[in-house]
Amino acid sequence: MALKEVKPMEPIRTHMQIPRGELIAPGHSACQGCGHFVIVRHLLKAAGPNTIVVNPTGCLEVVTSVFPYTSWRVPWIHVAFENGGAVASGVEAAVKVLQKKGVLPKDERINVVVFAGDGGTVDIGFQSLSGMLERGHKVVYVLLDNEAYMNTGIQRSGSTPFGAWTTTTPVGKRWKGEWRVRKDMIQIAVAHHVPYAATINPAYPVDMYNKMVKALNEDGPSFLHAYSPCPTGWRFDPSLTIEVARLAVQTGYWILYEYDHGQYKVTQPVLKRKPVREFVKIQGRFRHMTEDQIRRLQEIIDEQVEFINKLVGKTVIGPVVES
Amino acid sequence: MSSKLPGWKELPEGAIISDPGNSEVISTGEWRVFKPVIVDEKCTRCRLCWIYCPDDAILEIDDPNAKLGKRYDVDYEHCKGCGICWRECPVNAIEWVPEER
Amino acid sequence: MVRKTRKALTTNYAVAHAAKDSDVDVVAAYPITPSTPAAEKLAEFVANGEMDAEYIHVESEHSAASALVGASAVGARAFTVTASQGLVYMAEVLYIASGLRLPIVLGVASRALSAPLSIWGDMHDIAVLRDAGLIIYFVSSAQEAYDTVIQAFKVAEDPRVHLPAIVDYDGFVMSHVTEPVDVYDKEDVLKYIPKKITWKTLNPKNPVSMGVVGDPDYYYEFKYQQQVAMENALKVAEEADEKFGEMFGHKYGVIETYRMDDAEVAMLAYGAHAGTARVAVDEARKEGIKVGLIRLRLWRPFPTPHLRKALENVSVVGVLDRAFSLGAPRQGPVSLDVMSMYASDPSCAPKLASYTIGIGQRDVRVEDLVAVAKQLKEFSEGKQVPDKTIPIGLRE
Amino acid sequence: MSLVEVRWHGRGGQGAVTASEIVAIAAISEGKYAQAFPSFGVERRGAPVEAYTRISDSPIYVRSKIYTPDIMVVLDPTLLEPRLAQGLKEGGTVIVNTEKSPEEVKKILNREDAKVATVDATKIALETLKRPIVNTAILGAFVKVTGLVSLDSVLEAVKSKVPPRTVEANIEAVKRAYEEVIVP
Repeated sequence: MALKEVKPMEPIRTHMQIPRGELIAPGHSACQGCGHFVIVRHLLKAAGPNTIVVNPTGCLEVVTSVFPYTSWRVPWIHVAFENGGAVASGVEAAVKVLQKKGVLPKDERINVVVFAGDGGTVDIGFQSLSGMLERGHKVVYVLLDNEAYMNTGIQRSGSTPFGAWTTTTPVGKRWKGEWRVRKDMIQIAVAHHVPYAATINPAYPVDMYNKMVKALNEDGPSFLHAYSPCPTGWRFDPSLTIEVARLAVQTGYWILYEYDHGQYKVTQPVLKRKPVREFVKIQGRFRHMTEDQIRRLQEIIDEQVEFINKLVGKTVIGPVVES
Repeated sequence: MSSKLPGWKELPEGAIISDPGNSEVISTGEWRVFKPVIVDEKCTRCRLCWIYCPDDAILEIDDPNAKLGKRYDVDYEHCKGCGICWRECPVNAIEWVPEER
Repeated sequence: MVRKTRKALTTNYAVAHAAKDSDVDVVAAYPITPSTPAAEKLAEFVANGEMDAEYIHVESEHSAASALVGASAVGARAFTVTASQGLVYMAEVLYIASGLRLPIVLGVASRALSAPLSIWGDMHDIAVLRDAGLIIYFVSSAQEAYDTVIQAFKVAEDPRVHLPAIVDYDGFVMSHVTEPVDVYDKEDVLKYIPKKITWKTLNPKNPVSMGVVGDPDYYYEFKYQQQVAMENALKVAEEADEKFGEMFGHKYGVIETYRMDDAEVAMLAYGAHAGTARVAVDEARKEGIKVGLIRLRLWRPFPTPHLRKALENVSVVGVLDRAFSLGAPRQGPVSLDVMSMYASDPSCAPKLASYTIGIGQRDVRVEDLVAVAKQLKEFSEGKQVPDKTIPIGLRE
Repeated sequence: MSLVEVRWHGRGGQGAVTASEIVAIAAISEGKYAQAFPSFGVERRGAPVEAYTRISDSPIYVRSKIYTPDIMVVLDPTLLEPRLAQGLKEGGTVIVNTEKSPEEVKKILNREDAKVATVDATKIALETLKRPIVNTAILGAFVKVTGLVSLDSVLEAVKSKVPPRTVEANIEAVKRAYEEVIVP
């Protein structure tokens, strides 16, 4: 039962091996039940203390760094909203050259990790991310996706899903929440010829941890797209954060898969999918949705499932089965 | 209001904080309306409450006298009372009780 | 004395040479006219192994500045070149670089701002950065540009300062002009600016948090610290120049004066056209006009005491600005500074005539500035100085 | 030597800008002060271009374009017209790439006062470089006519500015023009 904890950057078999040491301290002012911290805690454990974190503007940044307090136990920098990729590029380049010149220890691995939100990644930070991925900097870029601009109070982003209410896609006489289909960031990352890209989800900590380990061990940029439920913005009880995250996987809304040097693999097969209705009904942001809208959302998910099944060459995500 | 705060000469250049993780001195326990209470007898040491806590507020304590050599407790200084641990506990070993102050 | 090698270089190339000889660790650059040849030359140095640096081919100027903030935050000596829209695009990040107190150095080949589109030189771009908390040098020759990049690292990295710095040179009129430049050996340059990380850096051995939130209880104090650092920079810049003179034989001062000893009126110029103004002073003197020249070399911090002293015996000063401060009480940015320099004691102020020259690279000829000198004389004899800028070379 | 100002006239692609730089580089290598710069336009192949060189024994401060040159160099005979020589100082020098005689050029320019030297740089370029890039050839004429810089320092400067595989042909072009230029 008492399995030995692993060292940073080594894979684990069960969640019992996750190291105890916390590299992000409590006392931060994130909302109750914030998904970001379940993710960041474990990814930092996987990376270990020899890690520099770049954190563009967003919830994570604001709630961890109000002077004179910081929650970070690793070196951490925030510069602006739209330049996480560029700042990380500079950090990585500087580490490289200073190690070469002997200013920093030559044989000590220093990880560079970006934690950015969906605004800072899929929208305003998109160009800077693209540059970083394309130039091949050895950086792990983690997108903490809570599907809207939560830091400024729930405005839609390019990652807001079909149907979702936000303050800028309100439910009115003409608009009924978001009506477009979100960007596919994994495919965008893959189009940059990165060696490794994967989706992660805090309800699946071992999968999440091991993908981070893989990403860290890549000799080049890697991209992790983390699903991060937001009780405040999605309008659900904070105790349901992990439940919502799990339902996202069980409905096929969030497919856990990876792209590893040209090979796609679904890491969490779902043989019988739950209908998306079950995911929708526990979140206030979808409360207004009509049957037609829910049907449309189900179609979007079905298309995505088909796309992923095609990528992996077999049916690993199965059909919807009503319970 | 700010008479006790340090003046510009005393503050670090560039607002750079050199005391890593010092936010742990901030108590977020008062955010709670309900609080989790771990019932040790029921606890199977599955560790999921510790895994899923966003606030490092589940303490995993080595204790040779405890079942399997360790036990779990709540850091009430930092627990914000989100209830994830209570909701996720597979054996209902966490009670969810109204906060009394 | 140090070893010098004379080369024929444009100012763009001189600036690139200075970065190489300063052993810059990280360059992140994005091409923009007229600074592009400097970015190309830096790439050539790195490609040939003449410069041991990481060259980041960023996808925008915004990312150039951002990458340099990241690099400098780790402790690298960081450098870039840009101009015009590129500098303005960087502006957001440069404010942050200053707030984070990172000693990045930039070469700026000043160019006009759109619209209409102009690839040609003036100083509307640098004027945007005036209040950003960066040290700003104006240089007037390729040699001075080379020397000043090296000096800028000295000042920026000084623990009393820790601010980013810009070495500004006129697009085309300097950036593309081949001139003689003495370059020095890297070893000698590094004796002047040793590689020593004097600022707080991101290092796992001693984790710091950089770029935190400053709420209303704190923000004010940190901004004030930057202001104090700026004030310190004036003295540090003088010291750096002094020491540079001792080592390399070139000394400039934070302002330079020419024939001011017996001057009754003065022109105040900066950048390339200060050279043309100097020739104009000689020409005007031949016609009996007792005019002198003050060349502003350091714009930020503004060398108020030096300028007050230089101007104490003149009755009129004509400030030759290369940008409009649109809608301001005087329409040139340096004119505004000169005006406010006397706000606490207007009794010792000379009359101020604000001129705009070389906008969008309208050529500035010696005779244009001789005419200015003549006009300044008329002002000194009682003619009313207009409130508005006096545009030189503008068609009615 | 007090300040000497040279204005170069050519077409985009002929190398007027490079020629102006080579003269400056040569002068600087001799310990003189010099400036060289193009007319800062958007240069297009075939379009008329100007470039400028200033040489002096003392530091050069003026930064304007050159309006009253001491010397004009015309790299393309089709540019010859009276307007071109406006501003040329009284008794100034004009060096032209042309088959025409100095006298004929003076007439076209309507400047009897000018000292005109001619050289068929196009022919020399075609024979040495096999391409009508006349800038190095005209430099030979420039050295011979003006004596502002030595042939040796110009040849050294040429080596630093032309592609390595064309060095020999370019040097040949300079030397031939140096010999063949018709000096007034």
